[in-house]
Amino acid sequence: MKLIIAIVQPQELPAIKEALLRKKIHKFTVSNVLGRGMETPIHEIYRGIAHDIKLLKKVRIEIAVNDEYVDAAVDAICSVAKGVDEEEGRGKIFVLPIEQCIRIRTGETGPTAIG
Amino acid sequence: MKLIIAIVQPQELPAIKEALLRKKIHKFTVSNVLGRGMETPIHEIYRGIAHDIKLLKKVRIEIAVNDEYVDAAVDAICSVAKGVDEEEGRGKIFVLPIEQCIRIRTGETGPTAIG
Amino acid sequence: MKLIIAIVQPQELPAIKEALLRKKIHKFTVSNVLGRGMETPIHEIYRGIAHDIKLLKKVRIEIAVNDEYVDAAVDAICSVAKGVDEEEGRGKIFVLPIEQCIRIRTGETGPTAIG
Amino acid sequence: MKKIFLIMAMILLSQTVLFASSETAINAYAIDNMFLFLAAVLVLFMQSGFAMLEAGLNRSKNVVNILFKNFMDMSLGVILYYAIGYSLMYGNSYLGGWFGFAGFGISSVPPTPAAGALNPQVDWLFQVAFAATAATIVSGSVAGRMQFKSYLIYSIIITGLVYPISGFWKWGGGWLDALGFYDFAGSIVVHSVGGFAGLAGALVLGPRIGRFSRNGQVNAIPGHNLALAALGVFILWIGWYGFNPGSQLAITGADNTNAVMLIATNTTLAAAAGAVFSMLLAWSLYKKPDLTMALNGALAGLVGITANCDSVTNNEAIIIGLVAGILVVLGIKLLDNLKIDDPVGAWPVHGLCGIWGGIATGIFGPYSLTSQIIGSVVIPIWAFGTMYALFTFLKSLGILRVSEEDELRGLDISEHGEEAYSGFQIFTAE
Amino acid sequence: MKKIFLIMAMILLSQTVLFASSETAINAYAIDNMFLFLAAVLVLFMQSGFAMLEAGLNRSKNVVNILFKNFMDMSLGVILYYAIGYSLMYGNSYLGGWFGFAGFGISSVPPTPAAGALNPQVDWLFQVAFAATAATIVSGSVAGRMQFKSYLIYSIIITGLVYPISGFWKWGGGWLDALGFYDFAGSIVVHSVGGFAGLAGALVLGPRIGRFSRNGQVNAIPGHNLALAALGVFILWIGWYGFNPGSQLAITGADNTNAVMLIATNTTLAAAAGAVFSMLLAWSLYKKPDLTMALNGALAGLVGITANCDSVTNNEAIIIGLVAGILVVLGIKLLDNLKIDDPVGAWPVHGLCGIWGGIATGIFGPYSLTSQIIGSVVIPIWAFGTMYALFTFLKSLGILRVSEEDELRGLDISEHGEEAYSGFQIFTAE
Amino acid sequence: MKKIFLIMAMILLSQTVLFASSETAINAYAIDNMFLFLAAVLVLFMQSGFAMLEAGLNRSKNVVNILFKNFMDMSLGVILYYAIGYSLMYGNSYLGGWFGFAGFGISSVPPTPAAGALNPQVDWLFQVAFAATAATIVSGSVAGRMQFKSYLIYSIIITGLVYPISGFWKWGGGWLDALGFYDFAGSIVVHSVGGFAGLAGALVLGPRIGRFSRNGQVNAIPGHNLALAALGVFILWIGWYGFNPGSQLAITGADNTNAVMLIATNTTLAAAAGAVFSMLLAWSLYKKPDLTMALNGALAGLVGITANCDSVTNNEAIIIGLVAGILVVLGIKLLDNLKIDDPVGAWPVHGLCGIWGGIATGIFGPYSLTSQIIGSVVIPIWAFGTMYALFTFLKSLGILRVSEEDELRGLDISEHGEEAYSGFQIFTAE
Ligand SMILES: Nc1ncnc2c1ncn2[C@@H]1O[C@H](COP(=O)(O)OP(=O)(O)O)[C@@H](O)[C@H]1O
Ligand SMILES: Nc1ncnc2c1ncn2[C@@H]1O[C@H](COP(=O)(O)OP(=O)(O)O)[C@@H](O)[C@H]1O
Ligand SMILES: Nc1ncnc2c1ncn2[C@@H]1O[C@H](COP(=O)(O)OP(=O)(O)O)[C@@H](O)[C@H]1O
Repeated sequence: MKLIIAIVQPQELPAIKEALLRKKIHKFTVSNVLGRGMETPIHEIYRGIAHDIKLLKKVRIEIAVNDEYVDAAVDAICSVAKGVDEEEGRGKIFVLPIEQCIRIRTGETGPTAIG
Repeated sequence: MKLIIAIVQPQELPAIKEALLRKKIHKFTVSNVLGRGMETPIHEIYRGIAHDIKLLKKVRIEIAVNDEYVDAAVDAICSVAKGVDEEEGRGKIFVLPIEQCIRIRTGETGPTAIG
Repeated sequence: MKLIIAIVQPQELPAIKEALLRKKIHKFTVSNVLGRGMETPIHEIYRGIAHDIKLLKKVRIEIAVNDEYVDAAVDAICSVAKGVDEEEGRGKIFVLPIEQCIRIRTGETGPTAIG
Repeated sequence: MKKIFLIMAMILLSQTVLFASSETAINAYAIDNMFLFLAAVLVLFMQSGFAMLEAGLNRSKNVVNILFKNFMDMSLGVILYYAIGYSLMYGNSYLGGWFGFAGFGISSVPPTPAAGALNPQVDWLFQVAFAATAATIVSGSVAGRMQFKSYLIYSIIITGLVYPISGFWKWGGGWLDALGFYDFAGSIVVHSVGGFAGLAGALVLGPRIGRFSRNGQVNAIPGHNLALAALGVFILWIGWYGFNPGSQLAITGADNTNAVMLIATNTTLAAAAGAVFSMLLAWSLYKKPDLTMALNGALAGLVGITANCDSVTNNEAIIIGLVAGILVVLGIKLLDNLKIDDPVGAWPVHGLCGIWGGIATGIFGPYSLTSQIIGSVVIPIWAFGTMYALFTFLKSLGILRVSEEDELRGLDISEHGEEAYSGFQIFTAE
Repeated sequence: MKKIFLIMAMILLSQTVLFASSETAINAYAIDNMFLFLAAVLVLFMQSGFAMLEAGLNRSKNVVNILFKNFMDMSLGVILYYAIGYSLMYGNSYLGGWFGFAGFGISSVPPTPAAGALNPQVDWLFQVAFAATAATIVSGSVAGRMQFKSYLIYSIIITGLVYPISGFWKWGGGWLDALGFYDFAGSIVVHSVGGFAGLAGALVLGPRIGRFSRNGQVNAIPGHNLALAALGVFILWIGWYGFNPGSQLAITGADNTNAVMLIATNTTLAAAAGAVFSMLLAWSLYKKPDLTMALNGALAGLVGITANCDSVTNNEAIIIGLVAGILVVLGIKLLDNLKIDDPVGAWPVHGLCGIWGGIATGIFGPYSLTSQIIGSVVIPIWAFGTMYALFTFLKSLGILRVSEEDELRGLDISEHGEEAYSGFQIFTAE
Repeated sequence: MKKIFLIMAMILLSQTVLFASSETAINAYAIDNMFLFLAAVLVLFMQSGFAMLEAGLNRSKNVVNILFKNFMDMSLGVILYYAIGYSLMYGNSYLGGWFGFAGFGISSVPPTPAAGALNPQVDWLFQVAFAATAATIVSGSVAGRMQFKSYLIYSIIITGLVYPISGFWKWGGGWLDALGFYDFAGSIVVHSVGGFAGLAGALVLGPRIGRFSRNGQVNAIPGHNLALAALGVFILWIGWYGFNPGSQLAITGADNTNAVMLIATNTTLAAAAGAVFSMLLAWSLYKKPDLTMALNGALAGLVGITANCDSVTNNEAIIIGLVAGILVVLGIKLLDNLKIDDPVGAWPVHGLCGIWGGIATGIFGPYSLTSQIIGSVVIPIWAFGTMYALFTFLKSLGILRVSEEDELRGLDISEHGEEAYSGFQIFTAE
């Protein structure tokens, strides 16, 4: 079992959700984060003072999957989240090992509990 | 050392906190997330347009523990978070390996730094 | 590759960012969390009712790095986040293994994709 | 010839004089009606103050519900008070002054223009704003747990029946008026009615989940937006300049003019004293200056001065406000001790300080303390009793309170399928 | 001797009388001008109502932009309507009543003091508030996707040219006035102009990204702050007590006084009926009581009664409001079906119910239905046509709509480099 | 017989005439007092405008604190100005016009009813609203770092002593008045006092942590809620229709009526010009249209026109507003260059443009430029000097500024133990 953590542009979330569903990945958890990468900062002005927002709004998707689904999930995300032009700031995917997974409702554990 | 990530229903957080404390687990980190699982979506209407909110509000609890505490923590969470009726959407627990843990204040590392 | 998860006091974020940049660590992801540790709770009063806020605002920094950068990152964070007086609640750092890393934009994987 | 000329001149002249005189009356008519019209606008503006205050002092998950209730108190109130309420309140007296009636709708026959003569249209407008005020006080007390449709039923009944009937007893010329009871602008007739109806609601509904722990602990459920709450109180304070001065019902004639100005200043002094002293008391009790207490204190002062703003001196106004500011802090404590959950403090502010206003009128003004006590007890009992019965009836039908799940999720989603702050990340847990 | 004494006495006396009479006229002058001044203040207050309503009904990422547009509608509107608009609207008639002009700026020559005589300064103030209202209605329709500088160009043209010209046709004494068309306070002259200009904008701009899916699905883009939206409607309702009653332009003289009071009450009844019945209709259609529908319903009732509030009875006012409340719900549905994206419902409220107000004046009031229909069709066409041309021209210059990226990121960042809710965590995804 | 009849008729007639005449005076009395009462209500409404503006332009962690300060400026201001301030400002002259006094409280003796005669109660109400305005301007300058109890001490001293004393110099008939200095509604007497007191506070307190980096960099600390800030400015603009027109103190008599209307229009034009030109200047300087600059620009225009709105033409009003709009942008820049942290720009708006208003009165109005310059320098120095001393004294007691930790955590938690937006997730870091 793996935990896939993807950090992507917010506006791509709807498309990613669809892509995941198409690959039969129905369960995931989303949170709002601020990311600092290569992307050009947002330039703001407040009362005559310029300031750059370098921590940009991103969305973090966590998907716990069984090993055989890792590639499908990664592909699904990459296919839509990479954008058309190769602009910077499209994001990253990290894959971490999961040792155990428990479905709270039933107490079920292991690979069958993940979906 | 393990990192326990539990995704639960928001209203259960107070009870979970108490259950953890009873098991002498005093330290954890909580964040707000949106989850998509099996649960029935929320049906909203805005100016005559129906729309379903499928990403539902959940709470994500991260607990870093030494190996011998994993079962206690998982049990504590499951006992209260599973709800009375076996409704869907009660959440999941993932257990990940931690390689190193550092207490920032003292620089202490390893199992003793965790608590 | 490792995932460094640091939970720190919010007001220290700017200094931590600078310290990381000095160590040539340019990419990270930040989110707002609530933490429960040893720190004294905030005491609030609302219309005559005292209530303690025990879940205090913290910032969670996720940094994916290649193995050789782990110590640099941990040191950078510890150096600034430990504060002057040894007050409680300075936070923790957890290091987790990453099995795979993918740069969404290019599809690049592995150690070169992380930075 | 000359005499005829003289006499004709005099006739002409006297007609000019009469004309000038009636022109003066016509001007006075314009002034007085304009005054009441503007006062009505200010009182109607209070509706937004209540909406902001009550929304601000509740959780974000119930904001749409509260705003909607306030908005319907105003809208349904207008329709009901037009159809029946106004007539019940200012109709001809029946049953020995316990009941009035005068047909449906509003007369469209204007009076002979004169100082103090009021066009029935504007009189109704002023009165309906008061009825809506009485109704909307309750929405705060029952916030976060009552079904929306039950609230609409309540709102219809209070503006259509309960408020007009007790209003008639005093302002319609009924038995309390005959008894010598005095309530200038409605500490009792308006505010205590709302406050005690709210208390009935809070009692029958029971507290919100989590407000009182099983072990007897009292928990705070903090308001979600104190900027809105403060804005609400600022607006209410401003609206009160319609509520109290407008209740003089005329401004022409030196006595009326002077009365209006005294009333405006007394209203201001009482509000300020209420704010300052409730802040100081709460500060000394709880060691921190608490904004919501000071806000409630200002309202408490305003409610307290409402019955007697025309009959006390400036210094007395300060005393009345000061006492109200202290009472409201104690009243909030009292409800907590009794485990009654009144989310915005409607009873301490409008109920308790309403009674204080009624009694203060007997203490400081030239009115019989006995009559004041009678009126200040009977009307609250009427409001509390009828409303307790209504809420109990709605409860017996099973439509009073939402389910536990709906309450936890928030009324905005469960009752309206609509969130107030779409897009904002809101802590669903603490 | 005696006769001389008598005659002298009479002269003295008659001068006193004349003096008294002219003093009365001077008082009346003060009252009427004060009345219009206060009405103007209330109408100007509506600007904040529009700002709050439109901001509240849009996403948080566009709030600075909307507030700024509303604020500039008021500020630029004042400058433009001062420089040229007022003169075009109330100037001497040319081209057979299709065009007026009277030089630049405002006259500073006060009239002879008398009842109903208006100082040109206050007359302008009242009128400019109307012009700003017409302009600002549009900002809601084009929210979330229009370039700021194009909006400023639009705003200049509507308050400087388009609104004054059609305004002249009726209120300046132009050809529509000659035809017998009646529009008391501007259901057509003000609201339908704004509503149809907004429709033109919404059409030329096209919908916001994501509002209609390629598969034909209609998606909701919920407002980000319904507390602000509700506050906006409460304020607009209050401001309308300047809009409608003020349009009587005088309050002295019993007829004027009575008219103002009737107007105020009719305005109230129509607003309430609109709110209640739009709530009920939306409730029965969509199974949940929807706050934004009720808020729009109140505005719809207010727009509907604006043309005729002086010429209908109380009961008719309720009917007019009720129909408006129903129309607005259907109008919102209609736009969705036609895939037109009007984020705040400016066309259903101001355009559709504006026309309803114009026609209702012919149905219920003593005015020719034919004239009413002509006016209620011609002015909307004028506003729609000129504005459609302008928006198309701006589009051809490539400065009408922001880029897709800027739209997704929000106009606050892309157009102003400034966020409305700095520090708040806002869901960037749903 | 006939003669007797004639004479008796004439006596009767003359009494009727006198009666009509005095009835007219009584009407005028009602009108003028009502006018001032309504103006006072509008000025009091400005308190909520300041509260929303200042809250909106600061971080969310200090909102309760700012709201509370504004609310106490109003509440404590009422008590203090009642007890002592009013008497100091409008008392009998001592020490060659440098000091006034007239006992405690307000007279309750009404004047003989006549046009322009003011009931002391309403006069006080109007004046206290001005005092509270002067006080509350400062709360923005010292936001985010001052201890609450020190602020209350400041607030008591400015409304009780500092403002009344310099107010007496001009409006109480003191030495500046004798010198021919003119300040119609308080560009200097009210606004520059607040603006310079705020500057003193900002200087003695020092900047907020993080506002200026050690390397000399200027950092933005963006306001947390620009919707509230915009609402605040809309409300302030509306409230100014009480501030300026009300300062005519009477509306009956054609001259007064005409003056009020001119004042209202000039006020509007200056506000609009200030908004438009500050937007344009900031746009050209910083390449983006900045809402907060435009909002400040409108206020700058309003402050600039306050001293002279009765004595300039419409076109001059536009010029005064335009210059003010430019000055405010430059003033904000200047403070940044001087490393002075004035979170809401109180000094550029009220201090700098207050002085501009005072001097513009000499340039455009019929007043001696020398006197204007003297007044426009002396009063700001008085306010700055006394307040600098007070803040320094409080600093020496160690109760002026909160601890670094408390400041970082926010005053809401550290000073009040109460958060403004309970439940909202707010970025604690950027
Ligand atoms: N090493 C990393 N550790 C943690 N987060 C990262 C890391 N690299 C990238 N991110 C996250 O991904 C987002 C996009 O990364 P970026 O490097 O700008 O994308 P790209 O690789 O397309 O240029 C960043 O804003 C940050 O949130
Ligand atoms: N595989 C997964 N990966 C990430 N998050 C998950 C996963 N499965 C469940 N979750 C999280 O847990 C929440 C509840 O899951 P759900 O499957 O609905 O519960 P149940 O198993 O009780 O039906 C989801 O909303 C989601 O946030
Ligand atoms: N075992 C843990 N699991 C998860 N989060 C932790 C753990 N220990 C500490 N934290 C996080 O770190 C924060 C600070 O921890 P704390 O123990 O108070 O610091 P210190 O070790 O300096 O006393 C906590 O509020 C919590 O968010």
